[in-house]
Amino acid sequence: MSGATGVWGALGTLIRRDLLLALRRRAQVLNPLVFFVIVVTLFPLGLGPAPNLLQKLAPGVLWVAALLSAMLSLEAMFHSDFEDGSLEQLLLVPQPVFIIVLAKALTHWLLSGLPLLLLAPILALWLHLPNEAILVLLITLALGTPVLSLIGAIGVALTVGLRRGGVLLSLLVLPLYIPVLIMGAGAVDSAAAGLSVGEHLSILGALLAFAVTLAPWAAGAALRISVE
Amino acid sequence: MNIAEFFQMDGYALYVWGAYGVTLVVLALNVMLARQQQRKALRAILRAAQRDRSRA
Amino acid sequence: MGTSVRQSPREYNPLVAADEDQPALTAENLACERGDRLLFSGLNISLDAGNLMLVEGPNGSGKTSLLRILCGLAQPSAGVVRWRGEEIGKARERYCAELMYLGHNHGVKGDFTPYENLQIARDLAGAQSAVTLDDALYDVGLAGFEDAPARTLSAGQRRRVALARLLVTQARLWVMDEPFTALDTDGVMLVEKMLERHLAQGGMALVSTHHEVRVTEVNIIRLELR
Amino acid sequence: MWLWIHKFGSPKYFYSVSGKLLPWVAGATVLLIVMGLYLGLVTSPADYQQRETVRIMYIHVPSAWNSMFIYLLMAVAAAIGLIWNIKLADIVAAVSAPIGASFTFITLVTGSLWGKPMWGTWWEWDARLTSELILLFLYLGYIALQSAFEDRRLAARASAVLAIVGAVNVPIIYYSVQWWNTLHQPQSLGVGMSTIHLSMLWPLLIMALGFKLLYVVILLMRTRAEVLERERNNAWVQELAQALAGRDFFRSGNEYR
Repeated sequence: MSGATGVWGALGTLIRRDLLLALRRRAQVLNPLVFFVIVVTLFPLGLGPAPNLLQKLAPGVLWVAALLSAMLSLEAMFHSDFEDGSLEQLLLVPQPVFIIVLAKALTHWLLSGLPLLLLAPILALWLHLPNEAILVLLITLALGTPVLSLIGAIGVALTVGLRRGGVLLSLLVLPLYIPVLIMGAGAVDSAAAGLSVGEHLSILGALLAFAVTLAPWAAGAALRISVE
Repeated sequence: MNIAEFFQMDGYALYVWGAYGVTLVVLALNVMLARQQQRKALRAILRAAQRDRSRA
Repeated sequence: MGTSVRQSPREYNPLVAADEDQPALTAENLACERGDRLLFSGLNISLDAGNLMLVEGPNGSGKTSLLRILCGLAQPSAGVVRWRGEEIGKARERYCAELMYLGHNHGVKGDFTPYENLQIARDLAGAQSAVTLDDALYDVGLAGFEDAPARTLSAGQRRRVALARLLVTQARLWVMDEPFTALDTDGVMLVEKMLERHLAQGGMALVSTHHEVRVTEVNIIRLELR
Repeated sequence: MWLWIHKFGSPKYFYSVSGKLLPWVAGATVLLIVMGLYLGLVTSPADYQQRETVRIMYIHVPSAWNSMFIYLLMAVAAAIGLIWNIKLADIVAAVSAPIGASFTFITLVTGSLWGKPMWGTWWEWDARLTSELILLFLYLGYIALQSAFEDRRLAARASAVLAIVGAVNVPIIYYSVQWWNTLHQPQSLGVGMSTIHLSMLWPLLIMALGFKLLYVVILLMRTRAEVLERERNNAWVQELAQALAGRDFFRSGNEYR
């Protein structure tokens, strides 16, 4: 029999594999989400509970917290596979390398981006964000968090072979996150101020399309280098 | 424009000469480090060469 | 630890016959540098169906690097590797479909059971063999351990799960980096028997090892790395 | 063209050519910068609004251009090294990063010094300064990744991927910061000039060319040193050393050959 699974079959297998693995270690999935909630609750404690102050800062706070918690869970994307040698096996699967990266990034998004999406409205209410802004927040997170996973995959693939790659990972990845942060927080900010958000969202969409094309190639090349 | 006025820079001496000073320091540092690395590399291969010559 | 090597070997369907006009795996003046040290250079390799190449040499002589270069996991600093005449860089998917690599670390997920590990390996592999997962696990002596999380198994048993991967897939080329590590005498015999059967069916293997590989009527090519 | 890259790509050929070239480029650099400084500091007029502080422009703007130029050149060299496996390109990319980072740092410091009299604060989240700050992070990330690998070849290839990804993202970062700046500060008090008279343009262009040549000088020196280090057990380096040792290098003290 020739190749047992086509490209999409392999993608499905890889995603199922990683989801199953993650559910076997539920704590690793929950930690970044708890981190997201804690970081957001720090701000009212730090800045005082005044509603209009919190509302003004809410878009930036929510987006920076989302960005940091997405980055927190990046490390796990390739680390365990690198440790036990299964990353080598994955790189010898007869499928294009970017399929592995897409599967890993999608799984990372399902386990960190999506839960952020579900948690964000509650935290937005804590920060007195007006309702129409909460809706825009969800849209921007839906468009933005996959970009965080994809670009993060490049950073992780570059640093997976290094001993203390964690700090280096944030130095490599955060500057590349800045456009997403600006567009995301900017959209929620102008939604709260009642302005139009069409422009922001279209740019976010463009960033997502850009990340989907650039990241798999770059992370794939980086993986083959890190495994050497 | 006499020399004193020149260095005065119309009261903005701190900013103008500060900027030029920092630029000079950083660029001079780059050039010196480059020269030092070049000399170190040359000295290393020379020492190796002299060791071979003495042994040959 | 009940390890029973089955007497009547399970009949494995023969490997797909390949056109035998030129050697399948060839490498021309391969060179490899690690850091500033030149491990080897000007190395030519040619491996054909039915042959076993043993890569021997002291520690640090570049055995592992050579195997990883031949698999495409690492880049040589010079030279080129070809599979069926095509550079492996260009024909990557076709080459990976016919290759199975067993490296130092076994690539077995500790959170999965041997059964699950094998299932994923088979789903992702190029060609699947007719052997069922349970039979493969039985053949490598893991009967009774199919559903225990792999992290609870011993290093030798995890090595056997990796060996079972070779049985459930139809790879023509086996590349094994010191396959006998962590294996008891039964395990060593198991690997030798698997190699014999694989080579008899027109497969080929590239093995780096320090032990003597006792395989009968097999054409062995020895490659000595200083 | 391909033969040229391959020939020039060989470290031995590069070392001898750059040896001859270096004194001339260095001379031209010094000439240009001295001329630029003279024109900028002495003959060109002060600005009616910013008065003397406008003279900072003659180093701030060339540095800013250099910081961007070097990053893109670094990404191109890294890509050449990654795709065609040319060791010299890897060295050029690795060595350019600290130089680029220095120019970015200079841009930031001179920018804040230039802005202080106008803005009254040392740092203003002005679009151009903020982009330069992010560019500095990209440089630091590249240098950190480069030094994190033990094997030089892997370091070169991994940081090449980062340089390419970074270079592709630089325009995106630049426009999103520009966009962010206009969003929050409708009237942006940017550093710099709306109109530049001719008398100010000349020193600016001369200084810009001088800074670019200065980059080339430092690049050639650092690359030559790196080539000597990496090729030290090659025949041509040993011959060079023998030749130099023969002429008692230590007394003559010349190190450009």
